[in-house]
Amino acid sequence: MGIPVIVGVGYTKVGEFWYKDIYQISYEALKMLMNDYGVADVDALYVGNALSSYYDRQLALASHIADTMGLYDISVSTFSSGGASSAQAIYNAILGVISGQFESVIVGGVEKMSEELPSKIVRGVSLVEKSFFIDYIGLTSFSLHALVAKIYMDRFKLDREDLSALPILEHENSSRSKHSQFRNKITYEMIINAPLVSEPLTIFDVSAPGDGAAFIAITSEEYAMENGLDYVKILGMGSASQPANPLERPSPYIFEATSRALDKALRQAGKTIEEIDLIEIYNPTSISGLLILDSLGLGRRGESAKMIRDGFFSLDGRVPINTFGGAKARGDPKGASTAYQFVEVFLQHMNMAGDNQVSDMKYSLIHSMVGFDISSYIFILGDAR
Amino acid sequence: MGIPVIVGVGYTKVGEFWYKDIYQISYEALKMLMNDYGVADVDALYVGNALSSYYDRQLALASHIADTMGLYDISVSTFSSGGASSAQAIYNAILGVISGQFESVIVGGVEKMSEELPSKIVRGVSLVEKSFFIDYIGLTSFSLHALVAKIYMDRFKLDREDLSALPILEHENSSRSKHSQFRNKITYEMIINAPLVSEPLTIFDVSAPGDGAAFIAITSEEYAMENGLDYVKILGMGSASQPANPLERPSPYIFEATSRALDKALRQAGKTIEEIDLIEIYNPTSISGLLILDSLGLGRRGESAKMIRDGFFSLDGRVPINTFGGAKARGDPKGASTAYQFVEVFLQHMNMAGDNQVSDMKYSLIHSMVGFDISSYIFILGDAR
Amino acid sequence: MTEISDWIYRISRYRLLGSRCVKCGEVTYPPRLKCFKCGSEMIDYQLPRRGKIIHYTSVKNLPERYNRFGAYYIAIIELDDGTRIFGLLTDIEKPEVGIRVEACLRKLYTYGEEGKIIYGLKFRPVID
Amino acid sequence: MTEISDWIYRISRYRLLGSRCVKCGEVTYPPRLKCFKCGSEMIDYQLPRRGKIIHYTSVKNLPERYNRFGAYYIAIIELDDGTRIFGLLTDIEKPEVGIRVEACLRKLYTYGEEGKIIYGLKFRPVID
Ligand SMILES: [Zn+2]
Ligand SMILES: [Zn+2]
Repeated sequence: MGIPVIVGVGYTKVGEFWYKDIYQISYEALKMLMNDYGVADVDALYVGNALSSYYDRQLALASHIADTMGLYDISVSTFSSGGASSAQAIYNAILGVISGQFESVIVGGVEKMSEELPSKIVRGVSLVEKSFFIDYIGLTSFSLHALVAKIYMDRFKLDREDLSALPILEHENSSRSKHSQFRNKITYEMIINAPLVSEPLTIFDVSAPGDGAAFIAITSEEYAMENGLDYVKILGMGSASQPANPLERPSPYIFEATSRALDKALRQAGKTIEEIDLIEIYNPTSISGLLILDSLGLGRRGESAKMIRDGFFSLDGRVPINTFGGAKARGDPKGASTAYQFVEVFLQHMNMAGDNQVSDMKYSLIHSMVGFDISSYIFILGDAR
Repeated sequence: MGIPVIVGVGYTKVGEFWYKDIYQISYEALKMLMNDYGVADVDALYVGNALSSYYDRQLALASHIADTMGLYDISVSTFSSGGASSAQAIYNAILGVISGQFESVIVGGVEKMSEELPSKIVRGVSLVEKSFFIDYIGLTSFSLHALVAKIYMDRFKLDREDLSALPILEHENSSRSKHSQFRNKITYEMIINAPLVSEPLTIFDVSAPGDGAAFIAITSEEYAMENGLDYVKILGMGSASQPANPLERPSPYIFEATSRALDKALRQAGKTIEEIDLIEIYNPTSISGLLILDSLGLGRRGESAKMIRDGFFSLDGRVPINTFGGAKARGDPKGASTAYQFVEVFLQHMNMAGDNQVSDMKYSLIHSMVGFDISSYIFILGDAR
Repeated sequence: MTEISDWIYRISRYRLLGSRCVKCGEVTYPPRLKCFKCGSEMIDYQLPRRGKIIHYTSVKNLPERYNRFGAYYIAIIELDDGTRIFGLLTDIEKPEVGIRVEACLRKLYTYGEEGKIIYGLKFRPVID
Repeated sequence: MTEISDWIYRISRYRLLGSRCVKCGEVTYPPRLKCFKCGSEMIDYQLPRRGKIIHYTSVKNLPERYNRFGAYYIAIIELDDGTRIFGLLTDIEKPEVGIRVEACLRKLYTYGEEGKIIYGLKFRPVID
């Protein structure tokens, strides 16, 4: 049993791939991972995917991706939980390596969201929320976020400009990234003049459906050293849940699952939040980004927007976030989203982040969540070599 | 890091529960598990489910079941891979306990299949097979099994009576079981006079859609001893895959994934197949049951039907199989099916199997698979105390 | 959601029937099988059918089943006993925070082209 | 399957275009991106459109999309180059093992009531 480490990554651009099926996208990412990083021996494949079943397309996706790659002498598992599908896959892959049962595993996710009509996509994305009262009354994920945005903005006296700070930062970061879906910079004027999704949110406040696949290879540190592979350590992780109904929580804008997952992960890593140099959060909307940042405790609740505007979270700031644009600008292929976050953090630790490179980083944090912080996952990475 | 052990089970009858939703069924099983076995501290919840996303009902099911139970301070994962959904959940839960990261986990599955129209169910069950050539041309899982049945029966000169041996045995076993869906004994005449599903298979050769939930609690042996809990050890497990297309395999009736998973599991457990006293296989059809038994290597290929008729696999035979009726007669709530197999083996080891009790058993084997042996999972249990 | 699930939930939904913890008094809608706060048993609890709008928003990216007509409004409604729920607004030109609304039974959606019609509560302004 | 996936696969399906390993010669249908036997690259491979029935069965529990008409037959067909594939039979009263069949383009199913029509190959008896 050793420390789990990430030794390689493979990924596609995020976009709309009309001519490629889900296997071809997966194949491209996995080929990059296996060729570039020389990952040959694999004991297990973990695949996250949110919508393939809902699209009536394919169940048991991990088995079919293993078949595509000719990987048969392995254990396969398919995970499905919206934007955290690959977070769950990675969480379990790490346990598999820690258990000593697997020396080398491949884990990630794939999503081909653009294959369906917009109304089908909107509904599918919203079905991670409890369907009894969300899907049933025609409430969508984005509109749920919008309602909580109103509560939050009222409570902390924030205006539309505060809400815009995060998408502007994310598009700034994605504008230099090669694999991101949206590479245009945006301004406050563009945001407020854009079509409304659900007031106060416009299309620039919400992630768009994206296609993509991202996988990482995790081994024990011992295995990586024996094979002469560079790596980033996984130092800690934690997970927690809270009531699915935001109106049952003490406050709908407090992301309790995130903050409890954070406590566990930091404790396991033996770190404090002040030691973290870079953060990738999973925020399908601008508002959820603010709530996540609030719950990470880097500032006081309600001040995340101000901290963004003050440059605290910029690429050259104290703690850069979503350095390739996050779900909003890098794109949000649901079942692959957390895997992309891992890819991006790996590139940063390895000084392979190109124009988006953050300097002098030692420890990083990855956040992912199911729905509106129903279940959250935090990972602490660092000590790259 | 200790040996993983099963300390308790909770389950519902298998049937058609028109008045209960998926949460109520889960609740009943989990309440039984937590109350009867005093499982209070839980570190993680692993849930297998095959069809909830496909039914447009609920994504991220594990989070919502955790919410139903008020379990928030835990890690949750949702697995989806047809009839092996809970096999994958249990495989990963075991790794979680072996890793030492979790002391006590709850893992199982739930399925409410009867909520949809028959044609939607048939299609959903078939979507675990590669949709490019199965779903696309209107081939169903059962018809795929039927085609291979014809090849197999030709090759080994078997007749309709040979094919009937397994369902007759399974209904014999289920006739004494309290939680099984079909408790009627059946005869050869009933089978051949029943409506055809896909020649040579009649409705008595195939599992029917069932509703149900089954969960087990897994802890380290150390934890179980400290808390004075009786337990069954998980001694080994293995998993393997093969090409999804049976026509690409050396022979469509050789279940290579099953036999390779078996080798790994036996090796890990340090056992031989001859030491196994009881076997629960996952066979959605009579023919797949014969192919699985063939691949377990207890007899020569093609002789499993004869061995069944000779009583080798009967409750009072050398190695009883599917002691509560298996998928055919106990019922087949896809995402929960493997969890039911674990429940049943646990009851046997604990001498709690009532009229179905097998005597003098020390080691047992559980088999599960995705689709037509695309990916298979074998677990070896034993040394109950 | 499936037709059967919709049917199972119909009474709770038509009557606005929630649940209340026998021990700590927590009220939930939708009803729960077990109190999420203290773990105790829940009993049926009749929610009041009137309340006021706390916040509202418009749904413009329409989800499947709700995409036959144009955009609509959804609100967080504080019922007269203080319970907060999500509600689909109807018979309202332009919602405002603070206005009083009441539950009314309406058609929500159908399954398929000729499928079963699903009814449920929407909230309309109270006309005094 | 989604409409887009069906569209992506259309050429391979209409033309019965499989793949062949550049190294070991393994032929697969559907086409593969990588040889499942030796891991090498695959190139397009045109399968013959004629073959014979090895085994057949009837599908009587009809799956969604194929449930508008009655039961139908599906066969394992050995094409003239020896490749075996699954095929939906058409224009045939009662199939028999050994009879020769050929691929023909037919309508398979539609998406929704008024959705796109999906075509594909079925196999009919060869009339010599
Ligand atoms: Zn209570
Ligand atoms: Zn080859």
